[in-house]
Amino acid sequence: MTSATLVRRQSHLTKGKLPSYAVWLVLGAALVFGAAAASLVGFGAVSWGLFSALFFLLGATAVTAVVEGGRKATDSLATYLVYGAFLVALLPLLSVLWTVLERGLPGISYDFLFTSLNGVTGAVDNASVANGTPVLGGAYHAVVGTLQITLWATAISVPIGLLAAVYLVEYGTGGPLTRAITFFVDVMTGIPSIVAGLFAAALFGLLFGPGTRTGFVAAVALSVLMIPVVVRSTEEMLKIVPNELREAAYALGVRKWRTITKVVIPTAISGIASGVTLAIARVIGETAPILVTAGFASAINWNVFSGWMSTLPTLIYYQILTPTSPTNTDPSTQRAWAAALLLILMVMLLNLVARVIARMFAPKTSR
Amino acid sequence: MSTTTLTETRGAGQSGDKIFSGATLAAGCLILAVLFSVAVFLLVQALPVAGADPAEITGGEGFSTYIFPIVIGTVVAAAIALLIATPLGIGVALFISHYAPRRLAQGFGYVIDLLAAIPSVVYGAWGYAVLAPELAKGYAWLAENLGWLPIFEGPASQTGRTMLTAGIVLAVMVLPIITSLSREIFLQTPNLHEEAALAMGATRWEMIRMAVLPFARPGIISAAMLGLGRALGETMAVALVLSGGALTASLIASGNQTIAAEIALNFPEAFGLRLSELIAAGLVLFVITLAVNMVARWIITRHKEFSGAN
Amino acid sequence: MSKRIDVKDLNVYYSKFLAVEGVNIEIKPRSVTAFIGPSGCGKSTFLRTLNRMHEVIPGARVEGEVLLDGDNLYDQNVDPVTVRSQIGMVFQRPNPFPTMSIRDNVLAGVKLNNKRISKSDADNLVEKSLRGANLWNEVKDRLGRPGSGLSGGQQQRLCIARAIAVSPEVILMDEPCSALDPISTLAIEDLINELKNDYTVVIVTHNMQQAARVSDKTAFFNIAGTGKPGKLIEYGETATIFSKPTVKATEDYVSGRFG
Amino acid sequence: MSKRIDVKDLNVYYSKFLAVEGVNIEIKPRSVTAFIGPSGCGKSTFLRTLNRMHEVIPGARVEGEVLLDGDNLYDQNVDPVTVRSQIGMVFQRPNPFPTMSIRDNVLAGVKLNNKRISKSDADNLVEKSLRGANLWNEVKDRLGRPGSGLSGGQQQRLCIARAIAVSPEVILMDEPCSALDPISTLAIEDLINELKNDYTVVIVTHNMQQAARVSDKTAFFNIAGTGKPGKLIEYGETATIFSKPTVKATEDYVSGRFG
Amino acid sequence: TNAPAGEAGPAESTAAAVSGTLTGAGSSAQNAAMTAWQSGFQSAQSGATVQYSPDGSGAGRDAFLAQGVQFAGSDAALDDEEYEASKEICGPDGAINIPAYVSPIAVAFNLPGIESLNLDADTIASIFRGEIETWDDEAIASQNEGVELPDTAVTVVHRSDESGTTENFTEYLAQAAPEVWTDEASGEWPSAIVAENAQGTNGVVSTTSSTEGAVTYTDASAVGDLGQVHVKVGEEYVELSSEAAALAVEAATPVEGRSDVDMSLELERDTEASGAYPVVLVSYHIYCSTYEDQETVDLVKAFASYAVSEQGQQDASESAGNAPISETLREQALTAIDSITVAS
Ligand SMILES: Nc1ncnc2c1ncn2[C@@H]1O[C@H](COP(=O)(O)OP(=O)(O)OP(=O)(O)O)[C@@H](O)[C@H]1O
Ligand SMILES: Nc1ncnc2c1ncn2[C@@H]1O[C@H](COP(=O)(O)OP(=O)(O)OP(=O)(O)O)[C@@H](O)[C@H]1O
Ligand SMILES: [Mg+2]
Ligand SMILES: [Mg+2]
Ligand SMILES: O=P([O-])([O-])[O-]
Repeated sequence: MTSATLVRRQSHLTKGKLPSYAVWLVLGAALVFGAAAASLVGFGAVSWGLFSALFFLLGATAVTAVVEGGRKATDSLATYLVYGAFLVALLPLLSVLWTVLERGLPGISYDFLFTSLNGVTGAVDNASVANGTPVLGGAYHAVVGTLQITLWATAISVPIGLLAAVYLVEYGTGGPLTRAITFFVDVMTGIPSIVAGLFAAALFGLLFGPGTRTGFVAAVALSVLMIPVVVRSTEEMLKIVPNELREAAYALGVRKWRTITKVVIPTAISGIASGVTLAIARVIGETAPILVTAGFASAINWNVFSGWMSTLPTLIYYQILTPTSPTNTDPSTQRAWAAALLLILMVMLLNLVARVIARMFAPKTSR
Repeated sequence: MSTTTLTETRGAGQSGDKIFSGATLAAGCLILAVLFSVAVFLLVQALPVAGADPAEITGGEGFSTYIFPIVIGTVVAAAIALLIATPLGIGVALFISHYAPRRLAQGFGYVIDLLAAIPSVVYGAWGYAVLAPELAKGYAWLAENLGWLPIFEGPASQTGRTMLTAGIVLAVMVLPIITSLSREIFLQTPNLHEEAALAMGATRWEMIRMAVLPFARPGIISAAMLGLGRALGETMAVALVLSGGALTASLIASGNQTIAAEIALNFPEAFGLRLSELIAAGLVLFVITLAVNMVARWIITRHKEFSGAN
Repeated sequence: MSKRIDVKDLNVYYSKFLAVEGVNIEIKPRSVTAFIGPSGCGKSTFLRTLNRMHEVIPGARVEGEVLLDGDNLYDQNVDPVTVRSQIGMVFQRPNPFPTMSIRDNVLAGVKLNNKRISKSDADNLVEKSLRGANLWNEVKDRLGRPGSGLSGGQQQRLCIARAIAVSPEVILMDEPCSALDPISTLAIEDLINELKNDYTVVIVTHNMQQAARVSDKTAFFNIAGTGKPGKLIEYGETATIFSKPTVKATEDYVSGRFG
Repeated sequence: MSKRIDVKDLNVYYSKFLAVEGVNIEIKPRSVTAFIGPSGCGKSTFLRTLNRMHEVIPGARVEGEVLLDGDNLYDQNVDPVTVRSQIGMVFQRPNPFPTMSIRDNVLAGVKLNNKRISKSDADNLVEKSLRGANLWNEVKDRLGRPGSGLSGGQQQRLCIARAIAVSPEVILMDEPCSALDPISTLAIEDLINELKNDYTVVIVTHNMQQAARVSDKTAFFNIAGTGKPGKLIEYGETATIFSKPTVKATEDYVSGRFG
Repeated sequence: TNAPAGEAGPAESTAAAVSGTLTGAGSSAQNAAMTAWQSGFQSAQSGATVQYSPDGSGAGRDAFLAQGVQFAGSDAALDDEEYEASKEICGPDGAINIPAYVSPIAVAFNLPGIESLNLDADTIASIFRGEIETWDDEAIASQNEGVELPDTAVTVVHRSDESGTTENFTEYLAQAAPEVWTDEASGEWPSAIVAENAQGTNGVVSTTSSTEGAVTYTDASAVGDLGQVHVKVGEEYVELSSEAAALAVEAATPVEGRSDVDMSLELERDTEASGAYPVVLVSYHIYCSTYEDQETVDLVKAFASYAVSEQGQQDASESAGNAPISETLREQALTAIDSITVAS
């Protein structure tokens, strides 16, 4: 593209560089050709997008390869792919969020947030459909249950997971015990959630008599699911803390446990927080293990150690699968989506809190 | 200082260390104990299957005939999920750590983390109600034009609720796990090494290949394994999305089933031998997870010297 | 092969903090230029702006021009990658890639442009570069081992070998001999003398004797006080700077050591 | 306050590789000892064994004895933490804590050990240590900023300040002035001279003049060839080592620089 | 051993105030009805709470036999083995099965413009086996003269989860169309028959509603706007209704070998009784014949008799859309409930 019309002396540094508008030209061409190709197979937004993206990738890479050489072409291809990956990842997110918002928003009301489902029967739903009155009954009991159970599960698994990860990274010497723990944590990642639930139910059945179902049993079941996520993500984050820092602390005569708690963990805290948030997000949305461990309640219960509890996912699950009124499923569906929206908001909030906490401890580096 | 010998102070300051390392050890052992009891629980509950008359097992031809198709289904679903989610997740993580404008990167990270905030029931419902019908159109096209490939063999499912759809839903669920862990590790890549690469005239991508990815390799594998665990063990989403059935090669026709979904779908009505079968299926899932993870660990340790941890 | 550098009115900022102010300097091709000055006066900072490496640090930015054979590095259309592949750099803190073997560390830059380098060419290049950095004898038996298991000085020499393996037109070295023993230091100084035949070399050093020995021209940077920007105080023939500098501060600094 | 160190027949291994062999040395209290020798000969490795820091490196181990005032550091019952709190160390590569501010970095030894210290005492300690390391003026206005935003030399001085803040009985310094300008170097040398009044100081240096200027005794290490272990060749009064060493290799090495 | 409560009539036991928590688990089909019973019972008995976890019939029976819950809801009565096991926990008379929830199963389809079709058992079986591929098939057309049948492909939709609905439906097919439906009755759809499927009643209904040409079987209450099949019984085509379902239940015979009061039923799916609709699901409440203490006995009796009472059945029906049980059944049920006593 060293066109002869340039008046200014061409810089050696910019020689053989594509002008910045070139990308837009290729994009335009890709959209046009994409439309053409899409119309061959049946024009639709999806096929148009796919073809355009494909043509753009090929075109832009080829043009870069010709003008700027193979390395730059690889680089720009990687750049497009990375940006593309992000856009592709946004698609399902937007779609899910849209679905949940669209269907859940109408169900969110003061009543929904602050009443339980106690006493709401199919007849109530039938009446509200027949008379066109607002849907009665809410998710308050499930919110309470979700918070309690998740809180307890977190309180159990985060210390255990964190300490175990510390053991693996800082104390483990590669001996049989270390390997056994690593091995079992790996296996734990693949336990189907229902199995974890059955296990916790059986365990508490043995200890406290059959049919012991409380929020705490559910919390234990969820812990079985959470711990491996916490251990593994923490382990990875601890491993990449530079040894330099440990050495610096040791050389000051700092005890190992203080080095770990005051230097190593703070350095890795943002990653650890991410891992913990992930783990919480994973279990807060669990359904199956809750049912077999915490039972199913429609009334508010603040006590995790006795009585049945519901969580938002179980509420959603049952409102969808066995609607309160089989003949008029709309109120149940509406509650389910509203509960889903609520749950997502809760996890978002939690994520935000975790980030704030992480930021408070995080390295004060410029990055 | 008043100490006269090195050993005198030993007892005094060391209790903190002892307690802490004891606590970490205890945590590790507790995990072992829990896992051990889970394993015992599964074994005991699954035991009746071992002695049962093959004709009594679902399908009537013994446990291995019963379990084989759903093992394949499980592996295929998880493989689809990982094949999609791993490259995509690494891409997204790189975008957040190295490509997006710094100001926005945090926000983008948060946005992607939202994917993790969505409960699996909702993914199931979404996959069932929104994604599957959308994909069904594409499946028809695939069956028509690429039908000679066994995996795209027709007739395509009308509802779109197939293995491929389930795999895609799982991929979406696994994505935030891979992204968030990889991102954190990418961000921790030592500046020194990134600078070393850039100073040699590496392009951004070359710098990533030279400094970031090798550094993050063990972490990425771990992230993928965590994702895999989720994909293998996910119950509700698959149960809702997949219109399961007998084993078929085609990913766009209805059929196939995963272990976790099989358990979830049949557990409520199961009792006696059927319950043992389902638990035994859970045990098999254990073994699969184990095998995959062992391979992953092996890959990580093989390169331990070059891990860059020191 | 070698290029000249002209810096015009360069200011460097870390976010709002002005770290280096108003530098004007002309560096001839095929010459060795030494930057000297007290710690924290902005030598590393300034050096980094010569191949746009400061851009890696969040918040760092420049005002002014740096011309490489008349082409401004900071022109809108200039790709920093092009700049850096022509202007190599050795850092103050040795940074070999821990994930690569010693051999791969040396070849890292070469492989970027020449993926299909033959094994024998590669072997030759590895040997030549490591010999140049006076490291060959120490590592020739363990080229396949990770670069991170080396002593501090060995790592530093490995980084020098890596930088010269790609034969850039300009080589920037930030205290290349700080962790080296006298023998290795001498070897590196010989290397610099040799490099000068083909390349433009800029080094930062705290060692006055070294500056006096290897450089053709010397630039003295100083800082008026904490929070103040670093400035180029004096720039001239090395002989002049060390024997009869025009500025009082320079004299104080260079004699402070010898006195 | 200060203690003597006796090393008897010390071998250091990295896994199977014997890095340092058969070292016998006696270091007097209230003295400065300099270790010199070519790069890679095992100075850092040996230095680390004096406060058991090598144990942090996987595979590293020792044979032999190191006595601190007659007590063997490697005795079964000895807690490495006790050792290290009495024997401080400054590393070859500066390693400030990125999670901490400059002030907290200096106080790290105190705070991480959870010792209670009043704010004013802490302020005094910070100022005293930073002044000792000749860094106070440069950072006094930004004590709350992260330690990683400092220049290379500043980081090195920060690490020195951190090490002296805990007033250990013995201070080991691995090339403490490698990244420092002459002025800071002088300041550190002054500091070492001052420390000597109360503490035992061991430094590794590549700078012969520095060794000559600050140390009472000098130990010369050498390595016979690649893959061979490093050995202590000669140990004696600094004046002797630099003027009339008994071993040829020592003479070659120290004169190679001055010649 | 005869506690005074033994003499108390049903009327008294509902009126007398009881207290405590009654825990049950089991059939999800009963969930909607159970919600109504819980709320109805609790409003009459403010001191009592009933909690019910719709884990599924199998899980419910398991929990009941493991003494994890005091009663189970189940889409099938205890089988012989389970009945034997129940003697361990309930005393020599074992457990009592009481049919408390009766709901017809609709065969529903999605063909725009067609509200009902007449089909005999063989044709229904052929459709669900995938042997009839289009709706204008001769077998269908011959029974529905005058109906404009489209050539839409038949898409069979079945339950993907194991379910009482599937069990009752396949039992009907196996008994009423033994030549065509060669599989055994089972809660799981025969794996050899490949078809679309979905989880839960709601799942099959919504899949069917969104797929033209789809056909499914579902609890009648959920059938919504879908077209319904009139099933051939004897010589006539019977439309689904509560009364028709009740007739079919009344025609059932009791299961052998249980205690005298037990009400486990053997439904006659191939009945020719006029007006009976044999595709029906009967779901039971399973109680122990004896409980540890008087308080529990009172509570169980109060709840059990409320559930089968006219009021209870009406409450349930209003919420769940099921068919109230017949007067005959109610009387038997109340007698059975009345026999529950404290363990000696
Ligand atoms: N990343 C950064 N962010 C903010 N300020 C910085 C950063 N790096 C360096 N500085 C500051 O900029 C000034 C110049 O630093 P520079 O590293 O250029 O010094 P130098 O001359 O190389 O010193 P030395 O000889 O110690 O390496 C110093 O005051 C330093 O504290
Ligand atoms: N972690 C390690 N693993 C294996 N070998 C090592 C390790 N660290 C150092 N070595 C080797 O041990 C020998 C001594 O290294 P050491 O760091 O003690 O040298 P040094 O005398 O301090 O050199 P320099 O002056 O360059 O810092 C060298 O050959 C080095 O390659
Ligand atoms: Mg510097
Ligand atoms: Mg060293
Ligand atoms: O009510 P179901 O047993 O069919 O789920």
